[in-house]
Amino acid sequence: MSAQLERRKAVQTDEVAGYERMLEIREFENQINGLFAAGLIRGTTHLCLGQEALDIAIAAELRPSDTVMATYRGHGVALALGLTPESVLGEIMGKTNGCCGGVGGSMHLADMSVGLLPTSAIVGGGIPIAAGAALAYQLLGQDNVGVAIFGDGATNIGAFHEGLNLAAIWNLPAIFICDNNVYGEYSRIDKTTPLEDLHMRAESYKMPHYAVDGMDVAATRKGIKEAVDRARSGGGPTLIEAKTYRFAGHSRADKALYRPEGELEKWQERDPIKLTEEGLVKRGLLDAAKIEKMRADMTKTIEGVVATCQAAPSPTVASMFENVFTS
Amino acid sequence: MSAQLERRKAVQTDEVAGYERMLEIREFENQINGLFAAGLIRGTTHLCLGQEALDIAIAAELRPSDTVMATYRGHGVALALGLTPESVLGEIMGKTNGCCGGVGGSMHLADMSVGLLPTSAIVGGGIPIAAGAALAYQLLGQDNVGVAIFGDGATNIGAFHEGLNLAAIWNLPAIFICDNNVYGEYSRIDKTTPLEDLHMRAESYKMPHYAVDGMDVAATRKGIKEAVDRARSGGGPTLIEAKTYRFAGHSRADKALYRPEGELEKWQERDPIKLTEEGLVKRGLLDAAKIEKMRADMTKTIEGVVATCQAAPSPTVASMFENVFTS
Amino acid sequence: MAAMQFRQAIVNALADEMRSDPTVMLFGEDVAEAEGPFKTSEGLLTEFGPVRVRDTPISEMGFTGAAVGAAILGAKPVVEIMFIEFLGVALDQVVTEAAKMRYLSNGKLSVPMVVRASCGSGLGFGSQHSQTLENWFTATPGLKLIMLSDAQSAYTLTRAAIQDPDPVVILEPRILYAKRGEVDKDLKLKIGQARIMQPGSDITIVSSGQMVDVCKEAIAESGVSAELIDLATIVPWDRKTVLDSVKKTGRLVVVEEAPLSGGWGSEIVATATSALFGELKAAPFRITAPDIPVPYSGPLETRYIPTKEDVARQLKEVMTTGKTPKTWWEMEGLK
Amino acid sequence: MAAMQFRQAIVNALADEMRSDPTVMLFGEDVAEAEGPFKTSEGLLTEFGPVRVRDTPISEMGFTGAAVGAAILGAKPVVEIMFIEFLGVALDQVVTEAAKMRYLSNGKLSVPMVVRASCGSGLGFGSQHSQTLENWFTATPGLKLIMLSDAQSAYTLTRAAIQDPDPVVILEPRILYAKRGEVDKDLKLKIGQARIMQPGSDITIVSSGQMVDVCKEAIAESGVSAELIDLATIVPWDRKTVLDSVKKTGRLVVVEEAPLSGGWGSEIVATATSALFGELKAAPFRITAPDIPVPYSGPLETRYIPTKEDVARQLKEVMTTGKTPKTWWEMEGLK
Ligand SMILES: Cc1ncc(C[n+]2csc(CCOP(=O)(O)OP(=O)(O)O)c2C)c(N)n1
Ligand SMILES: Cc1ncc(C[n+]2csc(CCOP(=O)(O)OP(=O)(O)O)c2C)c(N)n1
Ligand SMILES: [Mg+2]
Ligand SMILES: [Mg+2]
Repeated sequence: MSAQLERRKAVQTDEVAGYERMLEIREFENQINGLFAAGLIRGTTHLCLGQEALDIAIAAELRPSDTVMATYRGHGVALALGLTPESVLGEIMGKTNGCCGGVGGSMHLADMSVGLLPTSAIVGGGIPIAAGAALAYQLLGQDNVGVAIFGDGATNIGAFHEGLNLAAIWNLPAIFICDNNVYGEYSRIDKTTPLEDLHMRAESYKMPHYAVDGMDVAATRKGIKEAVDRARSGGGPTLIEAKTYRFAGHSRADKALYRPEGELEKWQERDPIKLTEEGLVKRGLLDAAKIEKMRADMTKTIEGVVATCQAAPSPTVASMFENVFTS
Repeated sequence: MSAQLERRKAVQTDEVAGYERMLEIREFENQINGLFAAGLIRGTTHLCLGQEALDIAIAAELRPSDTVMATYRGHGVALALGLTPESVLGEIMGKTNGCCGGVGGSMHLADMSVGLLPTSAIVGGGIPIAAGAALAYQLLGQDNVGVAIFGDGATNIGAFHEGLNLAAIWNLPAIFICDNNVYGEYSRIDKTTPLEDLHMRAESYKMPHYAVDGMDVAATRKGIKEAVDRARSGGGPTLIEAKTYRFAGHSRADKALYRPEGELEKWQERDPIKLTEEGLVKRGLLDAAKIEKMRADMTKTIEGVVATCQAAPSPTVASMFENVFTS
Repeated sequence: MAAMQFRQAIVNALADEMRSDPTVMLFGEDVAEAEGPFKTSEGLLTEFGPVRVRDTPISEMGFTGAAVGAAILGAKPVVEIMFIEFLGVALDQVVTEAAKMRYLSNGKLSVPMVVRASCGSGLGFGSQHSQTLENWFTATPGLKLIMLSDAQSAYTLTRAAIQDPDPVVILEPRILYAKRGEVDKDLKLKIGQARIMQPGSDITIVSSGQMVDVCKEAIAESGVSAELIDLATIVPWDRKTVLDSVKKTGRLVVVEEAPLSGGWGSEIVATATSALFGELKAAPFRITAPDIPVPYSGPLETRYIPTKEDVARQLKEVMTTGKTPKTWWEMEGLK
Repeated sequence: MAAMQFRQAIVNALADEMRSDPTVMLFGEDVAEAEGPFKTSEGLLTEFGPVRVRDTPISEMGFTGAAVGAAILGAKPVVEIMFIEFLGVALDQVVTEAAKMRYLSNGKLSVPMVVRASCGSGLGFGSQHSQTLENWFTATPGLKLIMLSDAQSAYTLTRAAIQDPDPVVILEPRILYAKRGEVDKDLKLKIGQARIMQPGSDITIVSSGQMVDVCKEAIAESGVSAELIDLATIVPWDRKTVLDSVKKTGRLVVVEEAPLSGGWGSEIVATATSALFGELKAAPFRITAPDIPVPYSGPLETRYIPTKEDVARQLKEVMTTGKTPKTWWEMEGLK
């Protein structure tokens, strides 16, 4: 079994492994922040700090043969689905060990072996594509599902509307997961959108819809499971709104000074890692010592990954001429 | 006062004139059908037979200084707003006496003196443009309104979603009128759209919305008036769904054989011209003799217009090089 | 060999591919029950059923995007865009998503989708429904672009496009749908291969779409010994066939339906010039439509695209003077 | 004269126009409160208030379309498209609606709107956020297209575009935003007017955007007496300035950031060839990026667009051999 599939299996079968993966994502994103600040990574990046529960829930409830179409804010979901930290960081650093050989970058992570299509840097662009994956499954008689993950801001773009309507009318095995992290870039969602509960927009397509507590792995898993079961059994698509919060700024340079005072702190009280930790401790699956060790190990692991990726070779100039066409 | 403004004033102030205009539209569209069949008009055309009530209601409730962005199915609304039959038919025949000098054609009628922007041949294309007209009014402090007219099928395109959301969040003096004539081309609306009452989609934008009986001039006027009053007084946009029916096929060649048996006949029982006629007779404003004379006169008038337009000159080749840029 | 209408050649290509490959599917507005606004899917719903042949809502972004996803996951979707202009609401999915998917997956996935769209002027559809718009696609590495010109290319290249592992856009000149032509179902014609329609020795004409027939007539009328090439694939175009011909004739004219500015013809002229400068007997040039929207009125639309008379005039002129002929609108002092 | 960053020149142009014309407004994603993702609207919300300076939802089709309507009805809207690729979801409004409105109204209305969009490679934004995409617009009669190259053109042409009665698309090379340059606010530079950046006698270089500075350095490095022209307006382009220069030098090279195929450079080469064939000392040619998506990795992206070293090599080569130089990827046997 490939490293990716093993990593995937872990979060599907073991809650502690799921917790550990959340730590990994957190540590990974923090490292990225530092690497950018140090000028060791170029371009831009969009961190998912605070949204780890959603990523884990998705990875846990889907099969590797299901397809996920995510966005530029994709490090967390890639790691959760099973990509190794090395292949994600390598890609972000533009190295040959990256999941796309370094030609994609932070906004374009992919690994079809665990169902991750190249993430899209176009807001809403992935929504019809996920519906299309579901369409292929319907045509081929496979019981996989096609999943789109997108932000709150993306519910204002035409592709959202068209993708959902199409999935509804064709009864596609698709799941639309709106990661409502309260902001689209620097704009609070209530400034651009007259509706608070974004999942209500599914009413326009007579599609089942609901919100889940996106800070709580179990609650999010439950919501996703319901949709997955419906989709696999021919019941059609679902729109799920995961209520989360973006702990960092929109992208690299953003200090998020536009946030109302106290908002971040309020959400941090429900930090998904803290919540998960508390739950596992309560159930006796973790204790303080284990947690401390896991955290320390993870820091070391990710530091090791950083070192590996820094040492990894850049792609050759010849490689950028490959893979334009199939033939 | 120009001929267009006089014609506009008539439908605004005189119900019998409104009735007469409906007859004009009916007669006009029937003539177009014949001219096409005879090969005297090229290209394509989209008749509004059966939808005359909506066109008249719009013209009656709006001011000439309001802006209307309609579609390729635009003969009726153009005539209702005040364009002369000659300028509309001239355009359809590609003659210099057409409202656009013959370079536009059936799908692109325009006359800003009564508020008609060049109608768009792109489904949904006019929806954000009407919102933009409303935006200009808001900026300039004018109490005009921007109106988009579009079909049932158009509610499935992204521009509908984006245009309505923008109008809602900016509280624009805009009115969105969905002319639900049951079909988008050859597809019954229920085949492409999971929702029956299309106006419910305004819920996604927290926008006021309702349906009106689009076969009934008074009911439609009432619905439009409510929206106009709201828009002019700063209350923001409205989505109105006018329930109508397309008596003819989608376009020139279409015999509409896909319609369920009896559907057309059922709707024809509520032919808007018949309903209006009955109302006016009941109220003593019309009688059988007057009606007969009006119909006969109208047939003659339109026949005269056809003759005029057939005799009108085609544009010179030089004219197609004009008006590409302003300078 | 069988004679059939251009639109029937498309129907045949779709049907033959659907018969031989169960993953091929077709969707678009009114392609199923109504069998296509231009009757290019006649009989397909009946033969292949509603799972493989589907009507869509009016949602070009939605269903073109769905084709991208379906293509990646094992289907071979063909989407019909009724008029090429409608991709203006969905270009993103073709140019920014489909064309880059293979690159962004480091070669791990393919997007075997086909976008078919009617295009072109001549039928009185007005300025929003009469363009060819090749320029929207020509600078998109990862995307192939075909322009059909007759029943034969319709049949052969539609099949080739469906079999192709990469995204392909096919432009179908609307005015040709009813035109009949011979179709040899076994003919080999690949994407990227130009067609020499008529040999000639004195000038190479590169053309495509509905202009190919116009050029044929113009050659007859002019009496010039012109080698007529139907470019067929606009991207990637057949440099070898074109340059070999120009080497032989020493002269090149491109005849295009699109406006002068921004057309693919400039690519041919620029490439041939850079490559064969010393071997040219005259300046390569283009015959195109003027830089104006497509006018509606019959007498204007007829003049809008290059006419056989004007192509013939320019052929004769370049042969006798060696100079680049003026456009008809320059000659008439217009613009 | 004042030195300022390219992005500040844009801020200044917007502010000066908004001061002198109360109908000018600006909207786009995060242009108001956040003062623009690239800080090109710094201070504008504060000075002009929330009616004239607005943040939009993520709805390019919606707000670009709103600009069309607002422009017709008496506003002068400037919309900001954060990355030019995003017009892929809204091209319809620019190309199919705005550009044709004047024609379709028989000259009765104008659409004085401006679409500003950042473009180009060099900053590690990957293949969906690094293109220039001029080709989406170049075959659109009714639309003007500008590519800015420095603070001066940013200031002067942004003002000119806002004052222009027709729709104008302005491409702003993202990599220049922080670059400083002199701005003479009184300089006269019209839309449609090319800029001779450096006189020269032996070869004419036509360039635009971020390639202009690359060409300057390449000229210095090569020692060739090249006349460097910043085309500035891509549509309608300044035929007179370009052709006069080529007449003088007898040689032409176009240096473009876009891939070889489908770029505007072919238009320049084709036009110059057709017009000046007999006066040319060498074949006009293009130096461009290769036909591949923009790669992410630093060392690759750096090679993707023409480098000063490669431009210098090709300048020297054409002067010494008279032949069209090979591309660097041909020389290295790639592709
Ligand atoms: C079509 C399009 N418009 C604009 C952008 C620029 N952009 C990138 S991310 C972003 C905000 C998206 O917000 P949201 O959907 O809430 O997702 P989040 O970033 O919060 O995960 C915007 C506007 C884009 N990438 N694509
Ligand atoms: C973007 C786009 N897609 C498709 C079409 C082709 N088309 C023209 S009219 C039409 C049907 C529209 O139906 P509806 O909105 O109900 O309006 P109606 O024709 O019934 O008035 C279609 C699909 C188009 N013009 N534009
Ligand atoms: Mg968000
Ligand atoms: Mg309809």
